[in-house]
Amino acid sequence: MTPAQFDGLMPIVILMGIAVVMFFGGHFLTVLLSPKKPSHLKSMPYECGEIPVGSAWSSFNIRFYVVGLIFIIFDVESVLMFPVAAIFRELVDMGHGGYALIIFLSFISVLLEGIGYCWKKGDLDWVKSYQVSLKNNK
Amino acid sequence: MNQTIVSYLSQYEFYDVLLNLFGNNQGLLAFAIYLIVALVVVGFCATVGGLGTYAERKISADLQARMGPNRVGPYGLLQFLADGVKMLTKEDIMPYTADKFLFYLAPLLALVGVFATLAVLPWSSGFMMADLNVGVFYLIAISSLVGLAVFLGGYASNSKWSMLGGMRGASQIISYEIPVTLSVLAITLLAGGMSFGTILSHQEGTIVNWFIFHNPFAFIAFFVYGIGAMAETNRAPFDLPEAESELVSGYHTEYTGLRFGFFALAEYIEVFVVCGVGTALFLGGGNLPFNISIDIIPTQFAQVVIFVTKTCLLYYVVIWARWTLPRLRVDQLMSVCWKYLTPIAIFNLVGCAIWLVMFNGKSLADLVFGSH
Amino acid sequence: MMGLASYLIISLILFVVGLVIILSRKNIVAILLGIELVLNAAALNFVAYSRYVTNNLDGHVFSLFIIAIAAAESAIGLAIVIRFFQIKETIHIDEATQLRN
Amino acid sequence: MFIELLFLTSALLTVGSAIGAAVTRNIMHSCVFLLGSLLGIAGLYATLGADFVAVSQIMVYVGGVVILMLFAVMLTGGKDFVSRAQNLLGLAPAMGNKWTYTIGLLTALVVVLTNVKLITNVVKAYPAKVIGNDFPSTVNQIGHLLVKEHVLAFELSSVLLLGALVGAAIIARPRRQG
Repeated sequence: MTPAQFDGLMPIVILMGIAVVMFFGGHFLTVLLSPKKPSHLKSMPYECGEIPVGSAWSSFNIRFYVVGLIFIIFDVESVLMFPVAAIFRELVDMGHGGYALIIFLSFISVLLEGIGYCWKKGDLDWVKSYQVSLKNNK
Repeated sequence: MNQTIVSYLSQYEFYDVLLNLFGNNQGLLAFAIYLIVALVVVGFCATVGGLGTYAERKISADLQARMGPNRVGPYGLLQFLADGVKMLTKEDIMPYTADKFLFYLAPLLALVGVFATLAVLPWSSGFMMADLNVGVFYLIAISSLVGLAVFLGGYASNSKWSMLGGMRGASQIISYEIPVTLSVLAITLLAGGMSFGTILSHQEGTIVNWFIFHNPFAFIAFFVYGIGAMAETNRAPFDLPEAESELVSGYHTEYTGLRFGFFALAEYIEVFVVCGVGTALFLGGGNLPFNISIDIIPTQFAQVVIFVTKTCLLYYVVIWARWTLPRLRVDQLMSVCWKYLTPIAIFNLVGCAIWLVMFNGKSLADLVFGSH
Repeated sequence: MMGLASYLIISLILFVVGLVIILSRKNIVAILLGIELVLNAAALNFVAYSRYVTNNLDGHVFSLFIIAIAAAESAIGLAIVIRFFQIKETIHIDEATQLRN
Repeated sequence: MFIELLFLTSALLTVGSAIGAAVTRNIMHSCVFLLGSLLGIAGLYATLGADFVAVSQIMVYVGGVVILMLFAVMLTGGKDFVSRAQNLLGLAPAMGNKWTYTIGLLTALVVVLTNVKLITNVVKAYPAKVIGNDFPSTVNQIGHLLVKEHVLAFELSSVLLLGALVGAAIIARPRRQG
């Protein structure tokens, strides 16, 4: 990047600095202004009044992971597609529109097939994924 | 081509006066201007975030035919300042079983994630702070930090409610990021570039050149973006992670005092940023629907005013949707995203690509009116 | 100070720290974490060389593909870890000794 | 001048949180430290002028991989993730006895010596040019490269992602306790 363009990064760093300064300044103010009367009862996690039993960090159902998995695959897909999409119009004006379209559609259709597979196998639905997958995996 | 505020101001003569004031060190002057503009933008967005809470209560009040807050200040306008002071003076409680380091870090991540997006928001063609040529893509990437902050906030406070809320909130935010990214991809196709400068410059002229009317697929992409953006900021019918009735306000149950204030501030500013991106991408932020030459007030300030009014209109729609639509269950939430929004978003993307190739880049209006 | 050597030194440190994490941790997820660090060190080298030595952008394309493959790899690795936990109730690396469960 | 500052902070952030990820015993903290070092590496990419790679690094790693790891830690028994292995002078969790460490030190010495020799050649060959060849905008050039020279890799990566998606979906599908 030309030196002038490096200055494009300056606002980002400044804004992040402002966020950090605001965060610690706010905490400094709360330490000054707010009352401090720690009591064991007050610092118990909220359980609608009962005494909390066991730790909350018990393991969870699997479907949270499947959502994250599908997200990351589509995330990487959109990362790879952004440069091609950015120059798509330029290619169309240069006359290679058909060529670019073939590349673009083949890239998307391969992944569309992936989501179709997950849909049919019942990975996308949230609750019934267990029963459906039992039926499919008989 | 990249028109940032520094390069915009450098056309004026007071810039050179400033330059030799700073011992003509170009970088230092740019730093000073950026610092001032950043403080102005952050102050403006914080007040808009605060007014958002006020507007929300006022609008929900008159939707339910009751009076919103009107005690503090004229018509209750200073209500958000009162909330701010209240946040400051509340005791800062941390559950003893919590994970201290992450409990402390989560609001900071949310704040940094949201403030970093302000750098790229296109207030007007001249007043953009950083016209990166990866503009829109950078905005989506940085706002995924908030999803992480939601998860860490939920995990760190070690209570079952906030843990569940954190997991659900993070999975909702990351799964609704896909339709938003795909519809933004459709717009980058049309604009032929990712920087807000090119996107805005392609939408000059009358209302017909806006991307929302460019072709039917872009029209649908606007609504997909709207729904995805509402879900990504945990608003409206998708606010299950912090649903009062079910998860006792989800991931920030255990946060009290100013930490909760930071989470709420980050959320409201993110709604404003998302509405601003919606206007910039689809509704030609800063460009008037009809091209009359306004030379009474300098065009830059007029564009900023137009951009802010359009964003507030979208903000009003978001608040309006909150108090009219029922809340979605978790499985409905996920199936809406994966079974309806993502396929439609991919259909729009493919449609835009085919439309561009078939009519080599001409919008619906050009075909109908046959101009350029 | 921002020459090619400083980037090489940073990626060397990242590589060594990633290796230490892989070797010294018992939790499989931590080992995957070490693998991420090693992959990032390699991607950083590509971009550094494309900046200071060659002047085309092949280094950038390479590191893009490294990021893509690392994401796919960590997705699969974490799926295996979760299956392993469902079978063996623990994700301690020393339990992973048999090829069949 | 601003660039040196950005380079210093992101380098410190990268190396510091990478070492933090190695040292902390709580797996969640080491995931968050990994997040810090990935953000630092994105900053390093920015100072190298690779703006698109920096943003895609943030998008894929920070928005995807780290969240996936946190989910995986939660799904695999969030209970026992403070690793109780005996640790090396209270710092990194240890593995093996003193012999492994002596051999490890020897190999580390050999590796570092060869690397230093390599780097000295590189330093002499390419002195630290302040701003060498700068690319106006990397996104369009990356796009052209992806469409022209690296088309095959572009298409194959979609097949690879499909394989990863289907494979991980099959593995992670809830089945009867097999």
